Amino acid sequence: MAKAVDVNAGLTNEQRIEFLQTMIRIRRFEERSLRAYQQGKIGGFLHLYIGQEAVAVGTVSVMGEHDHVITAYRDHGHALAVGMGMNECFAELQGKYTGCSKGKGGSMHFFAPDKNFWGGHGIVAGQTPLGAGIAYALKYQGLKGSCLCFMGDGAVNQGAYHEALNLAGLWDLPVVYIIENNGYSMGTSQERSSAGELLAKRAEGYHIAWDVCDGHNLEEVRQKTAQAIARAHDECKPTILEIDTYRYRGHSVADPDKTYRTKEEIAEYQRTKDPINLYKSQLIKEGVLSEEQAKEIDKAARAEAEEAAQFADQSPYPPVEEITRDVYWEVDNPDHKVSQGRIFFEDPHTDEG
Amino acid sequence: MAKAVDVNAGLTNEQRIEFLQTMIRIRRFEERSLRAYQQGKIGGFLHLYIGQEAVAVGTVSVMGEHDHVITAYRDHGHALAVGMGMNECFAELQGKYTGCSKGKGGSMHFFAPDKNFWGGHGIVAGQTPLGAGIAYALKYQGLKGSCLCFMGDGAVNQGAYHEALNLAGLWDLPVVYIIENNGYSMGTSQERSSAGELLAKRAEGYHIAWDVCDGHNLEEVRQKTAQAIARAHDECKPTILEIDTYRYRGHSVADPDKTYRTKEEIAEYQRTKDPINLYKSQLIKEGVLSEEQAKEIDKAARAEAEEAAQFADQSPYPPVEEITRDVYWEVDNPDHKVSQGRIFFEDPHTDEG
Amino acid sequence: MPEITYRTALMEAMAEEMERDDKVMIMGEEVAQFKGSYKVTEGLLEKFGEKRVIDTPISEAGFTGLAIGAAMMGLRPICELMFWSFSYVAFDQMFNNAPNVRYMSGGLANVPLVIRGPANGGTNVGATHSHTPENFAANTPGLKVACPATAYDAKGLLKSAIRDNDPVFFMENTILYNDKGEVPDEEYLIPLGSADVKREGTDLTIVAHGRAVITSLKAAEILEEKHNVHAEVVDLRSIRPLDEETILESVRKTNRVLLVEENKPFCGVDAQISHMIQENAFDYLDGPIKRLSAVDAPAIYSPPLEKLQLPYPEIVVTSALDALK
Amino acid sequence: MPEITYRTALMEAMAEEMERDDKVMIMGEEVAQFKGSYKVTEGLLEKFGEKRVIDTPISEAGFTGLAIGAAMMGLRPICELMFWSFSYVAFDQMFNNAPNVRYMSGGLANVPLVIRGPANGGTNVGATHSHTPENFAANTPGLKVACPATAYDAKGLLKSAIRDNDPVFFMENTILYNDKGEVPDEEYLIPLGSADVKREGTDLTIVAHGRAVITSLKAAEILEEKHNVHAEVVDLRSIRPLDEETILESVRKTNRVLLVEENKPFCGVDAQISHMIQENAFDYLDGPIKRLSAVDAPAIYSPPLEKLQLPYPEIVVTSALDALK
Ligand SMILES: Cc1ncc(C[n+]2csc(CCOP(=O)(O)OP(=O)(O)O)c2C)c(N)n1
Ligand SMILES: Cc1ncc(C[n+]2csc(CCOP(=O)(O)OP(=O)(O)O)c2C)c(N)n1
Ligand SMILES: [Mg+2]
Ligand SMILES: [Mg+2]
Repeated sequence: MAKAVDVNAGLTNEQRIEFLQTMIRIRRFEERSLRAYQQGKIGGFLHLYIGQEAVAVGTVSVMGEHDHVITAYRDHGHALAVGMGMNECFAELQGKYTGCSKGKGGSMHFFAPDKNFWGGHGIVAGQTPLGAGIAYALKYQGLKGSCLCFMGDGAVNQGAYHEALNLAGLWDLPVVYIIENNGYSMGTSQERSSAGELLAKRAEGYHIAWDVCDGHNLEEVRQKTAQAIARAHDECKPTILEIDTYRYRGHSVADPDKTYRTKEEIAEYQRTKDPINLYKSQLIKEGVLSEEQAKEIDKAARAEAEEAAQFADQSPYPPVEEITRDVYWEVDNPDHKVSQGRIFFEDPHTDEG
Repeated sequence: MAKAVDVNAGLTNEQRIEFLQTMIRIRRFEERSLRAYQQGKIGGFLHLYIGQEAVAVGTVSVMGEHDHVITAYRDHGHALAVGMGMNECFAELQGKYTGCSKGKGGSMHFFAPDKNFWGGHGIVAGQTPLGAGIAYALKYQGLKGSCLCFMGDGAVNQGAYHEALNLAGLWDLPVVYIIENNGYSMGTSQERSSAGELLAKRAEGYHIAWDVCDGHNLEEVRQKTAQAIARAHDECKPTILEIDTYRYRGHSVADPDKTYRTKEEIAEYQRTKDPINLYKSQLIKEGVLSEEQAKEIDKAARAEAEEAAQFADQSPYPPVEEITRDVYWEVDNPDHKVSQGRIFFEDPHTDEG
Repeated sequence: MPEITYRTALMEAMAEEMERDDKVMIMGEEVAQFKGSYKVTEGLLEKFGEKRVIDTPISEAGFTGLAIGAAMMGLRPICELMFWSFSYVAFDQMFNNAPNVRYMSGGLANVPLVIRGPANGGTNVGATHSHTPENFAANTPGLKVACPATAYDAKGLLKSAIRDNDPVFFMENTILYNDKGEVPDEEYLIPLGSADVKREGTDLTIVAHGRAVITSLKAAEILEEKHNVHAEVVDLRSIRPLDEETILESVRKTNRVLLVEENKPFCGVDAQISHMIQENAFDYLDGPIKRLSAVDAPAIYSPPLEKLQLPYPEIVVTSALDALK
Repeated sequence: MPEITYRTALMEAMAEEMERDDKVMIMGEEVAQFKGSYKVTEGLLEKFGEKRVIDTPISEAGFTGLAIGAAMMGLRPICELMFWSFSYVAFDQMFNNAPNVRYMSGGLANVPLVIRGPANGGTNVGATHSHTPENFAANTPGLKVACPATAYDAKGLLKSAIRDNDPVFFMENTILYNDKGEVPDEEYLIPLGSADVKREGTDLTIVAHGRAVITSLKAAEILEEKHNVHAEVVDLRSIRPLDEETILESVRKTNRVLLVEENKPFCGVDAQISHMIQENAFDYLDGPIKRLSAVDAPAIYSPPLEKLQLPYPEIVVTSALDALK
């Protein structure tokens, strides 16, 4: 069995404060984005991560140079955790040209390959074979790395995930499937969607190692993720890590969130399990942080989010020609064009004039 | 746990002889069809079941009125076991109008809904959700029945199977997935295609009961299948039953069968594990059958297969109009036509004259 | 006549058919307790109970395949897809098993199945969620496809689809769900395969389906008001079967054609309609058949750009004038 | 020039590109130890080893999706599908992820991927195994599609496809694998998007792709010998990008058109070609564009009937004469 040293033992105060800060930044970013949505500035879906922050921050904080991330549509937390800026993220939400994906992907499709972040993917479990492929490429190139592939509890019942698991188990791929189990897929509780109990335990059918983890506890998330990454690095083997967590908001902002859980259930989680409160209290109790500092962090995060919202507002939309850019590599790189003929088959905008 | 009585205890001699006879009939049918293939009378694929006969005969022999069958493309054994005639089957192989599917389905697509036999399906694991659906319909209608859904060892790595398993486990569907594990999917051994060891054990991830079974032993196949059917009838619950078996011939007749296993391996199975020889010897040893009778049965099976081959030869091909029949129910039932407009978009045969 | 929404019309069609035939049931993600992601199935769980209104896991291949098996056994399932884009994860079940079982069995097994849900872009949900595969379905013999544009058509067509003994792929549009239209109290059916002339005209035939019909009707008004052009708008309603005669009749009258659809252009439904018209009414055409489709790129997220990617009234007008040149 | 088979031409294209770039690797069912179900990859395992020639489980969604992820990271995978029909179980990965990742990331991620294998009917493998989804691929912006008809084209196009930085769907034909043709010893590339006039003529343009090209060439001979009709045969070679100019040039010369393809007619590639021609060469057409496709029904098993379901030389001749009326 792969063993990771205690990754929390040597942490400096600064590091621990930074984890808290990142969680708070994520939450303030999302709260601000919710407002922008309500103001009609964001189209389509907006899936908030509020309540789940310790998962993204904890997992990403133990990544090294050759460790990569891919996730589903609930991707803002991971994006900020890997170091993407609030500006490019907020602008993306509003479909602005300054967005990380030039406004073409929206909330569900943040990307930052330069930060080893391979997106935001909207089709449930559609990213799970891609995650195996990222791990495959690392192994092929002889790199000691891993891919953290995030997914929801509802995603485990898609065929693509099963196929990916078998490939990961069969070929010893350094991929870590992280099931962020927030108890619900839209309005369907885990019991109503998945046979069996522990979702991670399905790993046994593929001879894959697995573990479960309290997702409200940032340092536990770090430790269990580090173990999985060590297994990937040292033994080149996959892991399924099921992390219990909870989302406070509806599935997406449009979800009235009334049919499938009680207000009391949500309140109870907020009161007793909030990952930010828990970690903040711990740091204060351990004397790492003062109440005053905590307030400063929060204030700065709010200001940063507000600034990002302004940035998004003031940014331009992409020019209309962008509709047909980024479809084909060679169209965007005409100097390297290798094919001939017609690539696009209709463009009413060119007819317009 | 569902318990089935010993289904072999009360068997009459006639019944036991009939099982043997059905296995022999299947084998002679297939040997004869191989000849027809070599003579160029059969197109496409021909996947022979030779060596696996005890699985189809054993499982089907314990079916009752509301028990149904669906299987993959290696379907001749199941077809004859459920009571389809050699004539309609042989004619189907040759694409004749007298075939069970009018020559439209071929070897991979035998059908006999009147015998609770829902086909023959060519896409690996494509039938596995359908099998869950048959079971679903039985349950919906309040019938005490089951669906035996057959599949190969290679099929377990398709996404559709995984999704079907979760539905079966979640909704308590009376379906029995029977994995006919003949060790290979085409040229790929189980170890090279499936992570994990016992394929049936993946059932645990879905809280589904499972068992393994020696597929060379007809009466064991009967007993284990009866247990699974009892679980379906009495508890309305699914089972995965992995039956070890072996095919002597290549994957399909066109497979040269040289790259992935040794001649010795095949010979060893034929010598020590042949389901027909084993059962014949047992019946002779137990005084149920004489050598003489066994020879008679074999002779009759050969003659029946030969006759079926003749029948197929002498049967006509479908008329050309059949190409556009059986596509839409209402086209074939013009008195009940409910829609208007054009259904078929081009028919060069009508343009021809 | 009472006015109800497109959404309610669909719900009523299902409720009436479930009332009429207890073999009809509906399954899909969030169709029961959540009342449907777009609330189309609201009220059905209360009326028909858990046995007939079933929430599924996120397993489109699993539950559509299950429905095919159940249909072979005589049930008449309606599957709701949250988006038609998710047919892609169930493609083999839907586009291989559903259309071929009848054929390969020589007519021994049938698949009386409806799969329905929204198929549209225009709601800023991005490239992977905005597919409109009516052309893929229509390319596949064994399948039928309907794309209603109004509440009246939605109800009448869906009732026909549920009674049909073949698999019918029923494609709705989230942008239309709130649109109101007159729907009679009495029962009615609209047969698949009957196009509807939604507006009469003499100068130009505009053929469309789904929301493109509504866009085209708006364009026809502008054409009349601003350009004195009298456009006839033919709503296909179903793509397969296809009412070729109504299209051709209109073309023989107007001699000019614009085809409008929200799908991507290459091999879209309108490519086929174009070929059909020129083959059958070659001598009636005074100029080339023109088409207007979505701009040929993945659906862009950016809201103001996505609006321009899909046909909108003003560009339909421009294209119509072009077709009249 | 040496004559080699279409199969060997494909193998050589892969071998040469694997030699050239160690990021190129191939995965699929039975491609390594079994040498490919149709022996197209014969010899590659021996030459390049297990790391670069990989047998997969029967998990098309899994391994094509894995290849997309690997391609995003800079590998250049070639996936073999045993049949293109099996793209249906991998549809979401192939038709949703592969084409859209570049777009949704605003150009930050690329998918240099080739998926290849046979897409054809005519070998009596039945309805579920005979799909030819080049129209589905061409309908999908972000994808490219090629369908070579000869050994020469197969090699030159596949080499271009492997070097292409976008996903290319490469559709072969089991019936052509044994066909021999001249292929030079020296390296050459055929760019995607360049059609090839395989036979010159003056009376009629026949446009085809894949095996329909071979059928059309045979028909052209009969037309010349028996009917004194000089048909020009244009081989599209790739569907997207499409060489519209070569098609139109031919049509402007002959003024008569027959489009031949082995796919089902409704929304097939030729529906699009038909529209494109009439839109761009309306005044050059002396009669309606005619099409000949597979008879619009699932592929029938019965061998003599399946022959009649697909275009064969005599019926191409009949259709050509019809197009000349
Ligand atoms: C294949 C597919 N089916 C359905 C959907 C619609 N959908 C989006 S998110 C979602 C629920 C997913 O729940 P879960 O996996 O638990 O993730 P969470 O939203 O809780 O993060 C559904 C059904 C989809 N995007 N893709
Ligand atoms: C989705 C899909 N992929 C590939 C194939 C081609 N194929 C047909 S049978 C087969 C092997 C199946 O092996 P197994 O499930 O063990 O069954 P067996 O042939 O041993 O009975 C393959 C790869 C197919 N028919 N469907
Ligand atoms: Mg969840
Ligand atoms: Mg096998």
